[in-house]
Amino acid sequence: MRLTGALFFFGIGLFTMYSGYAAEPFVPERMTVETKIRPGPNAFVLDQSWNGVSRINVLSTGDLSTKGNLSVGLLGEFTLTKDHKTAYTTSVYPKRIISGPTEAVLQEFDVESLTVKREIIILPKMAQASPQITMLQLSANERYAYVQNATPATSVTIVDLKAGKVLVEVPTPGCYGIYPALQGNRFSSLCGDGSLTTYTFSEKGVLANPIKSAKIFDAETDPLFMHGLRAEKDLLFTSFNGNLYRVSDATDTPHLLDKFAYTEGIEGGWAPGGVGVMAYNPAHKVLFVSMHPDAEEGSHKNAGKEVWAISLANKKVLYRSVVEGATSLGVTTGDKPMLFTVDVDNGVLTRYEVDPDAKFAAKFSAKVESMGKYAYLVWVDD
Amino acid sequence: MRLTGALFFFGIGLFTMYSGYAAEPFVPERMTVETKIRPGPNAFVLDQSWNGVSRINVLSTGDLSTKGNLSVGLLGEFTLTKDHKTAYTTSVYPKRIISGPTEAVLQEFDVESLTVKREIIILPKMAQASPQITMLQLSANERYAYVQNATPATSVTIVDLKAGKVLVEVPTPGCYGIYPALQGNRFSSLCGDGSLTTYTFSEKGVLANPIKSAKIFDAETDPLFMHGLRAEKDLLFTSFNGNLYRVSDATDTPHLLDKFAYTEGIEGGWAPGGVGVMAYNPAHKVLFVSMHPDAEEGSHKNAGKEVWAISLANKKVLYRSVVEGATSLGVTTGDKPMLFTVDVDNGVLTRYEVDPDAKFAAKFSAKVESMGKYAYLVWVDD
Amino acid sequence: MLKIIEKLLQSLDKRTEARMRRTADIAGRRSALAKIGGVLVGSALMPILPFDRSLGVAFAGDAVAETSCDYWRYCALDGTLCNTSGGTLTSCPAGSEASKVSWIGTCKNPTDNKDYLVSYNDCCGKAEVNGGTFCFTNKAERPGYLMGLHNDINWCMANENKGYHCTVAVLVGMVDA
Amino acid sequence: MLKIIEKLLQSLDKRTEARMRRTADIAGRRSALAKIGGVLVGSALMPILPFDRSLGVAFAGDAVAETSCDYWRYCALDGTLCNTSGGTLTSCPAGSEASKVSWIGTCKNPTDNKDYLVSYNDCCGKAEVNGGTFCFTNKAERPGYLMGLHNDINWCMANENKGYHCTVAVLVGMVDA
Repeated sequence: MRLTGALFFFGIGLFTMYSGYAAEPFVPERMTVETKIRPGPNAFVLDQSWNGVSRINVLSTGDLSTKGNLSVGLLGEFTLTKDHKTAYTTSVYPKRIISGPTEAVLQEFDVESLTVKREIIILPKMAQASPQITMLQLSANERYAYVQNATPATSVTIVDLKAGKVLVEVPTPGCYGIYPALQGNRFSSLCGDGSLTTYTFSEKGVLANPIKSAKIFDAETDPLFMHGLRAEKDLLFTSFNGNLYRVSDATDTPHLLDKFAYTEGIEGGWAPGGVGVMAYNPAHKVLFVSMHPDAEEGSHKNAGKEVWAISLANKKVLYRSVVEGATSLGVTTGDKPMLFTVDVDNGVLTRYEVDPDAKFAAKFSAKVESMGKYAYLVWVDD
Repeated sequence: MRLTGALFFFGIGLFTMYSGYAAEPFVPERMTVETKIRPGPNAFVLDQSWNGVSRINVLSTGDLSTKGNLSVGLLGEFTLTKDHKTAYTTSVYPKRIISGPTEAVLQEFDVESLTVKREIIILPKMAQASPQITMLQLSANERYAYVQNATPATSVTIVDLKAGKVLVEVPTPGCYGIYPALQGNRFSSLCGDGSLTTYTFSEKGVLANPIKSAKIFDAETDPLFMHGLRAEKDLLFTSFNGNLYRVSDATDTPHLLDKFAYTEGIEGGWAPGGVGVMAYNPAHKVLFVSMHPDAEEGSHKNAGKEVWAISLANKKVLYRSVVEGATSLGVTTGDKPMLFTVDVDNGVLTRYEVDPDAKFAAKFSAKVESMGKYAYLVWVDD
Repeated sequence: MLKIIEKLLQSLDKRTEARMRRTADIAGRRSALAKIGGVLVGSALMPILPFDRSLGVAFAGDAVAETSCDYWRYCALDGTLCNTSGGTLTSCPAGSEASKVSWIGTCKNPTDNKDYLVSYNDCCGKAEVNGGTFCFTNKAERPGYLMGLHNDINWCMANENKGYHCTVAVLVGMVDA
Repeated sequence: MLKIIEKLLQSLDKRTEARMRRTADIAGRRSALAKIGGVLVGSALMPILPFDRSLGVAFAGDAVAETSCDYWRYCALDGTLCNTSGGTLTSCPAGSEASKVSWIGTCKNPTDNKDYLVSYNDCCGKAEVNGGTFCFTNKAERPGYLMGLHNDINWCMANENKGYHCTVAVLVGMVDA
């Protein structure tokens, strides 16, 4: 055999070669690197690892094809800016991965290019928690990132994204989870005494006195899931038992606005379960909840067998759609909602088309497997 | 409910409490940490990761129960001292796991306690290679560790274990794999030109001129697997085609002693395949080889469907045992050999009893699953 | 029952809050916890309590194996069993270390039909073994606002070496009905 | 065919050996490789060669999908396909970087029945995506003593960011029978 390409190994600048076959010129190909992900809306699936890289896989909501990933450290948490153009992660990089001193890092990513824009070292006491949207949040104006800590005593690190450094640590004893206010340098947290407590800070990092609500829920008899959502100006929480709490954090003292049992009168012992148990579509003011039957003490993390569409306007369950298994939900915000579920038990991301004219029934439309061993949460673009 | 144990929360020194139930005293249990692994011979299974912790799982060869693990960095390689009391690993700890500067570390472990005794930082050019026994070896007197490098140009880092630091880097251009000599500060490496080249160094790190053998094999037509073994004073290699090479490295210039085709006259196109394709039992001078049928160019990593027992004395295949899938082999050295296989495709470790009175037939006796996604190699105690 | 634990945790939180204002140092936190003592501080128990496996023996007639997730002590255990990782029901595998803090379950022993407080301590500083038994039960588990009942977090968090290896289930109290 | 590559690699090795004695620095090695030029130095090609996908188009009639491990170019590819990871047959996914070095396969194109040299470059600096297609083919693959034909190694080894993301298959030469 004679190697036509031999010149190629040594000849720089002489890259067009002719083969003996016909008159077709051989043009060596050139390796490139994509500068942007393919256009179109994305789904972000967080696959968290405790002994290696945590991944945020970025997929097309259109055909569920993979566009790439963000690769971060252990115990990765994730959030997006409102325009979904910038992503933030927190994760830890211990010296010997599973031993040695821990470096906790907030990373800022450009979503379109999937590149790291910068790193900010944060307090190593960052909560080493399973994925929860309430572990990492942004302030109303997106100038600050809020990072949940646990040692196990709880606090929140406020990171000044403009200055690129930690501003202050806010003690939040007995409270957990971060719910940013819609305005100002302020967030609330859910507390074991059944209150919501609001924390305010100045640009200089001076902390105001925390303001605790009256008791809103009972942590023993009707515990709330951490996965609280914003619905218009209010915060929505669901309890393990299927009570929906609507809370206002707009005034100084947070307070309960409304509470109703959406499982009432429905047979089968249904209750919400999973991690990201709710998703909210503001266009229709419809809440989707991941529900499992035969609920009992301890079943609150069971994957959903149905997704219930609940009207916040009339406080009724509109439709119960059967799903294959849903640990967490995500839904687009517009007029024709697409619902997404992830199931951590089998690593499947599933898409459903929601029909507003059919009482918000969710019909299976596509799925993709192998989203990871710990694919806990999903965020979706419109 | 009244909490009898309440005292326990606050009372230090008052830990014996009585329940209302009968007269049986409640004695709180105490958490402890095992100081030693359970006694008895071990199997060491290396599960290598490229984006997190590599593990060496330590199991009882008796019942295949787990005794614990060694957890190291990415691209982990492993070796044992002759007495199997001390283990060494090499692995890398990049700053951001999958990005940033690489720190390559040799770690020394006490096998009985599964604890790290020390770390030695080595050259970051350590080969980022799939598991191979030839990537990390010890010198004859176990004073030095030899670490394979690749940038991709190849070299070997010699680590002085007495001094606890790197002694010298030995360029080994065109050669790969480390085969320590039985005596002296010396090792050989397999070269693409078909030779074995021997490298000698002094305690001070002065390198002698390498000594290259005559051509022993043809890398194009009869390539050798890296997985060379020591058989008495000689080195054994098998080619992809099933030729067994017996090489001497005892004198200054390594040389071929013998070569024979163990597949000759056997139907079915059998050839060796996998990673740790051979294991040797010195008590009987019997070699075990992982074999697959219908071999063709490119099938050399196929898992074995049979393990062949080959007598080195009369150069005959004694027995062909059917196995479930064998990427790598390990065998005890004594009179009644136990054979172990790992199959990287399904993460299974399997044990076979070998009967010397039945031509070294290997009979399945136990297996354990879930040894990892990349369980490549197995080492066994006697 | 939960209320009592809740109050204890609040008390703990208040004390640690006060301390936190003086120092953010982990060692400081550790000694604060040690002074309060008790369930959340596994290692603090070790020098005090004699090793005693009598309860294990007493329940040996139990039909469910200690390596099964259905074993009664594991009613709120999210993790890999240490007794399938080289350790035992109450001991960490060799080469790992006991977590300094833990979460608590309340599980009913089918033998005497009584509720026991179970301290789920993680063993730390190594990755999980391959092939260990992973359990995921959540009886009386609560979100992190009741941190001492929460299991969606790495309880190796207060150790220097935070790698999660496996979880033990240690009986530390008894609930008198 | 293998002999030719072997000789080229030996030549390469001799030159780098000489260089290594002067410096063990990676940047030094990289420029040594760049001077020799060619297949092992993927990134060196990038500023020189215009992007051209005509071969891809010419073979569009090919029955086997480019996302299948059976696609002809993948005859010696041990890795995850970049075109199932956000990239294409010849491009790395956004946010990753091209490996500076690569291994070579020789694969027969069923359309013209000719052998092509395929440079398998890794894309680096990220972990693999979940759900990418993993291929494991080894035609004319050889152990590391013929390093340029070896695929049991991380070809991100010469990059600063060595995390393995995925592998592309770039046609860089043609073998004249």
